[in-house]
Amino acid sequence: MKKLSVLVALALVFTFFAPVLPAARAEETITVFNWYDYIDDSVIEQFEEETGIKVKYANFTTVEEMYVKMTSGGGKYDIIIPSDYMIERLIKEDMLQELDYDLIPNAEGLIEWMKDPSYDPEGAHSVPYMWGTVGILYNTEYVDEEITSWQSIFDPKYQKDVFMLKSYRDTIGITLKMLGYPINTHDEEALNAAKEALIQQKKDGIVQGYLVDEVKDKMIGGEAAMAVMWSGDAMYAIMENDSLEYVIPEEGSNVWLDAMCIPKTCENVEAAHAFIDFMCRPDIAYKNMQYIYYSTPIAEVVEMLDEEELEYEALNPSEEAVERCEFFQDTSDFIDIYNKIWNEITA
Amino acid sequence: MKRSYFSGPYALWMVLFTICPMIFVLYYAFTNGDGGFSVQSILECLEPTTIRVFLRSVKLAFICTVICLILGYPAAQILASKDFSKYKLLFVLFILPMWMNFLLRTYATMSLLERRGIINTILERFGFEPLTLIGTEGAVVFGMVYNYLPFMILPIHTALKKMDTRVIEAAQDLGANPLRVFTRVIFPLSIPGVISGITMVFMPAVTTFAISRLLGSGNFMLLGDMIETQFLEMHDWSFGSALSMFMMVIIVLSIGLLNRIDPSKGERSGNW
Amino acid sequence: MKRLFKYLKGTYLGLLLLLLYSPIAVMIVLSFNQSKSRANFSWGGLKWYYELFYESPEIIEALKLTLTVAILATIISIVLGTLGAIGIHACKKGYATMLMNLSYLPMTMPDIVTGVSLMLMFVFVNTYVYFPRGFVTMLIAHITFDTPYVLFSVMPKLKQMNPNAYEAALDLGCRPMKAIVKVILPEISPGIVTGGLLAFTMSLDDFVISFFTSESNNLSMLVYAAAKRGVEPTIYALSTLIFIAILILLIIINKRSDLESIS
Amino acid sequence: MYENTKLIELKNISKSFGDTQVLKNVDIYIRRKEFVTLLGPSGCGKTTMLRIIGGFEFPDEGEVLFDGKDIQSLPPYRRRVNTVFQKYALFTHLNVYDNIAFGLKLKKPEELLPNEKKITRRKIKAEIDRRVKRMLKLVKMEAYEKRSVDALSGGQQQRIAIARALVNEPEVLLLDEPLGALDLKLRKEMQVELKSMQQQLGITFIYVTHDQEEALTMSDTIVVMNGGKIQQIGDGKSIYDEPKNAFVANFIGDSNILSGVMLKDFEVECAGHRFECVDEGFAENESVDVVVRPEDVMVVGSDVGMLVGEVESVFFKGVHYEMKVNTGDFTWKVHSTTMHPAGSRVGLSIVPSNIHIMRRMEAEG
Repeated sequence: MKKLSVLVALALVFTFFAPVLPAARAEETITVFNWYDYIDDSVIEQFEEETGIKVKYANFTTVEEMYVKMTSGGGKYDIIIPSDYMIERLIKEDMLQELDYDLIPNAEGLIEWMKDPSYDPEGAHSVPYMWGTVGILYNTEYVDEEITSWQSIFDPKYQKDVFMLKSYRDTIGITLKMLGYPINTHDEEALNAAKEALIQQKKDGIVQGYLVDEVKDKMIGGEAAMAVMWSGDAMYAIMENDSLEYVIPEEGSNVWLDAMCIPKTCENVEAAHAFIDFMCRPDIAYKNMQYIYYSTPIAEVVEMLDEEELEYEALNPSEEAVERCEFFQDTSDFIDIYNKIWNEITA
Repeated sequence: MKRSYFSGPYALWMVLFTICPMIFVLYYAFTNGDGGFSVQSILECLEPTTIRVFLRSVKLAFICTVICLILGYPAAQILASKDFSKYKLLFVLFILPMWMNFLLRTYATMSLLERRGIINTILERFGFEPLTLIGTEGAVVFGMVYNYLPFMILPIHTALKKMDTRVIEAAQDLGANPLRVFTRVIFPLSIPGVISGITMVFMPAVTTFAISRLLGSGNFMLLGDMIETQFLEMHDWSFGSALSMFMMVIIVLSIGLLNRIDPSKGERSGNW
Repeated sequence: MKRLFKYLKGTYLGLLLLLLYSPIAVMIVLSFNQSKSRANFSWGGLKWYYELFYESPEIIEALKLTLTVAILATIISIVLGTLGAIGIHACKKGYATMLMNLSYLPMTMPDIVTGVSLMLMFVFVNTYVYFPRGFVTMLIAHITFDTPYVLFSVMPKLKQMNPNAYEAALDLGCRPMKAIVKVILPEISPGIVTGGLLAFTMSLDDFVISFFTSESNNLSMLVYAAAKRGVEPTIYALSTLIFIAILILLIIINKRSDLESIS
Repeated sequence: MYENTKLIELKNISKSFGDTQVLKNVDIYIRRKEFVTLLGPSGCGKTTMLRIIGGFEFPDEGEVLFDGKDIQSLPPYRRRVNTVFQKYALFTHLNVYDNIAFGLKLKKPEELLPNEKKITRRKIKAEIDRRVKRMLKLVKMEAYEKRSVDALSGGQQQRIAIARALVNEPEVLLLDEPLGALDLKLRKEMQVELKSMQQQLGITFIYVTHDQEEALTMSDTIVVMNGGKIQQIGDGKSIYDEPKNAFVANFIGDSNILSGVMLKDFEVECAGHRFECVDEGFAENESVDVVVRPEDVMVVGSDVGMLVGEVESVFFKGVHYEMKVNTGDFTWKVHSTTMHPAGSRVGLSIVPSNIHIMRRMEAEG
C-alpha cells in the first residue's frame, strides 16, 4: 500500500514537471533568440495565430553572451536579434544567411538611412528591429544646469552621483567621443587618453557604480543625478519619473541598431522570413514599439506617434543628433586591448 | 560481486565531471585563441590590475570572515548554552535564511542600503543626513557577512554542543576563572568548528561575484567578477581559465594553511 | 546578575536575528506593495500573488525547472553517493583515500570554477555531438556537486555501523544484495536523509554553477537576470511563499527529529 | 558429550593478509556436538580461522570440509553455520523481536513448515512467532521483545545475538569472543549458560577467546594457537597438566618456566639444583624448558627445602597467597595457603611428577 502511494506521488510529480522535459517537435516551430524582455508577448501570440507557426523564445542579456551561446552551439536558433557590431562580426565569420527580400515585403517601410547600414551593406543579412542612442539621463531635481556635453559626467562636483555603464564598448566609446576621437578608433594613444579620463573620473569619486540594467530602476528611484544610458532604458525611466531627462551630448555618441538575422543553422528559413516580415508590419511594429518603448525603424510607425512622444529625444532622436553619432564596428580583433583597458578601469 | 565495486559508478562520475572539466580549464589556461601553447594568460594573472583585484578579494573576504567570527562565536556559544539550547526554534531561525535564495536576499539588502533606501529613509525621518552606503566596500562586506554568518555559527555551535561539559566543570574545579576556562579550555576545544566555519565563510566570500555586483554597484571588481566578465563579456576563455586556476591555487593553499592549524588534522568535522 | 546576563545574551541574539531577517522582511513587505518601485510603499493587497500564478509563466517555468532539477539531482545523487560510500567503505585503503580526496575536490572548488570548467567541457562536447546546455547539463552539474554531500553524510554512518553487521546478515541467510538492502541501507538511512536534504537545498539555491552550465533559467538565474532589470514584485511574492513553506517545513522537521544533525 | 564423527575439517589451511601470514598450514577437525575453543593471544589467527569456517574469508591454500564435502565455494548464507559476532552486530534499526526473526523471514516457506501441505502467510507468521518466542525463552529475554536493541545492556544484547544465531538451528554455532565486553560476574554466568545451552541443543560450538579460564570452564576441546599455528589440541585437563611447550604452559595458567639441562633420564638440573623428574627420552645434557606450576611449589621450612630463598612480595588472592621467592638463581612464583611475610626465609620443595620437561621452543615462542 505504502509503495503504491509512493508510485502515485512520483507519477504526479512527473506529470506536473513534464512540460519542462524536452518535448518532441510536433508542428512547424521557429526559435527566436532575443534580448531579455524585448518583445510584446501578444505580438508573438498574434503571429502564431495568423501563421500557425509556433514560436519558441530564448533570452540573452548581452550580445557577447548571445555570441557565446551561438558559437558554443547552445541551441539551434532560427532568428537572432543581435546589435550592429555583432552582426558585422557574424557576417565576417559567415554565420548569417542572406535574406530573401521577396519574402519580406514589409521591409520597404524602413526608414531610408537604415536600409544601407555600414555594418551590413544594403541590409543583405539583417532587418532592423529597434534602434537607439547612448546618452545622459539626468534628474532635474539634482542637476541645475542644462546638460549638453559628456564633460558633465566627468565633473567632480557630482560626487558619487553618476552611474556609468558596465559595458566596455559604450563607456570607452563615449569617452573617445568626448575627447574628439572616432568611436571605433584603433589608435592606442586615443584609447589611453580615454582610459586615463575614466580612471580619473573614478578617482575623483564621481562614479557611484558601474551597472547595466539596474540603472533604470536606480534612476527612477532617484539614486543618482546622472547616468550614461541607452535611450530605450532612458525612455522607460522617464515614463516612470517625470524629473528625468535624456540628452544626446553635442560631441556625438553611439547609435545602435538591433536587427533580425537568420543564422546559417536555421532549419526553417521560410518561417523565419515570415517572422521578420511580420515584425515589420506597421501595426505590429507599432504595438511592439509601444510595449518596448524604444525607437522604431519603421517610418510609418513614427508617423503614428503622438506629439508628446515625438518630443522625447530618447524615443525620437532628431536627425541632426543622429548624424553626430556613429555605429560601433566589430572590434573582435582588438578585444585584448579593450579587455586590458577595461580591467584597469574597473579593477 | 564485491561491495567495493559499488564505488564504480561514483568514481566514474566524479572523474568524468570533475577531473575532465579541470583538464579543459588547464588546456584553455595554457593556450591562446588559436589553440597554440601560450603562457600569456598565466602571465596576465600576475599583472598589477589582476593582483589588485586579487588583493581586494582576499581583503574583503578576510574582513568578512573576521566579522563573522566575532559576531558568530558568541551567538553560537549562547545558542549552545544551557539557558538557550532548549529553544530549538531559535536555532532554526538562525539557519532558516540559508534556505532562502541568496540572490533575492542580497537584492533585498540592496533596497536597505540604497541612497533612498530604507535605512536612509529612517535616518532622514529622524533628521539625520543620509549616508552613502551602497557601492562602498562596506556594503559588499555587509552583504557577505549577512549571507555567510549562518555558515560560521553552525559549525561552531555543533563543536560547542559536542563538547563534554564535564571538561568545563573540571577546569572550574581546578580553579580556572571564567575567562581562563574560555581561553584555555572552551576555545581550544572548539577550534575544529572554528576552522570549519572559517573555511565555509572565507571560500565563498573570496569567490563571489553576485554580491559585489549588486551591493558594490560594480565599483569593486573581485576575482569572481573578473572570471565571469572574461567568460561572458570579453569572451577571453584563456584568461578566464587562467584566473580560475589562479583561484583554485589560492583556495587549495588557504585550506592547506587552515588544516595546518587544525589540531584534529584530517578529520574534517563532519558538518558539511 | 545572572538574569541580567541572560537578558543581554537574548538581546544579542535578537539583534543578530534582526540583521538576518531585515532583508527578508523587506522582501515580504514589498510583495504587498502597490507599485513596482522599491522606493515608495503603498498597500497593494495580493495583486502580485495573483499575477504570479496567472500572469507570470516564466517564473512558474523557472520554479518547475528548479524543482525538477533539484528532485532528480537529489534522487540520482542519493543513489550514486550511497553506492559510492558503501563501495569506498568496503575497498582497500589506498583506493579509498584517493576517492575521498577526489570527493573533496568539488566541495572545496569555488562554484565559479566548477561552473566554468563544466561549461568548457559541455561546449567542447557540443562541437562534436549535439549536446546543448540546458536541462540535461544543469542536471549533470547539480548531481556533480550534490553527490559528495550525500557521500560525506553517509560515510560517518557506515563507520559507526558495527563492522560485522553486513556479515551477520549474510550469516543469517541474506544474499549480498539483500544484505545491503535489509541491513546496511536501514542502518545508514539517517545519513542518506541528511545528505539528501543537503543536496536538495544546495540544488534549490544554486546560482553560479547553473548560470554557467545551462541556458534555461532556474529560479536563481531568473532573479539574477531580473535583478539587472529591476525585480518584479511577483518574485517577492514567490519568495514570501517559499519562505513560509520552508518555515513550516522546518518547524515540522524540528518537531520530529534532531535538526542540528541535518545542518 | 560429543560424537566421534568429524563434522568440520580444515586441511592445511594458510592465509595471509598482505605481507602478514596469519595462518600457517593449519590442520584441525571438529566433531559433531563438540564444544571447541580456539584459544590464543590476539593476532594468533583464531578469529581468522573462525571466519574461514563462517565463510567470511577464503583461505589462500587448503581445504575446508563440512560433513566430508568441500564447502569453500559456499557463501556464508548457504552454510549451515551461524555466528555470534564480537560486539554482537545487532541490527539497530530493528527491535529485539525482529532481530531474532531476521533469519527466519529469509527462509523459504517450505523450510519453515516442512510438514505443512497448504502454506499460508498466517501459518508462516505463527511459525516464526513460535520459534522466536522459544528462543527468547531460551535466552531468558521474553519480556523484551518489543525493545529497541540500543536500549539493552551489554549482557542482554549478548543474549539477543545468541538467540538471533540459534533460531536458525545451525549445526555449528561460531562465537567470536562473545563475552569480551561483559563484566566478570556476568561473564561467569554466561559461561555456564552457554555451556548448558550447547548441551541442551546438542549442536557444535566453536568458541574463540583469549581468556584461558573461559576456555577451561566450557570446552570439550581446547585448541591453543599462537603465531598462526596450532600449539596444542586437547581437553582442558591434559592441556593444563601436560602442556606441550612453554608457550602453552605459560598461556594456560601461571607457570614458572626455567631453562634447564637434562642430565640423564629422570634427572634435570635447573635453578642451580638437580631435580628428580618423571621424564625420559632426551639426549644427555640436552637444553630443555622446565615448567612448574606455582601451586605445585610447596613451601616448607628453610631447613628441609630443596631450595632456600627469601620471600620478596606477598599478595592475597582470596583462596591463596601469591608469593615471589628468590632463591638466588631464579625468582619463583609460589601459591600457598599459608602466609609468609616478605623478607622471611623459606624452603621450597617440588615433587618429581610436578616437574614438566619440554623441548626448547623455537625462536618464535
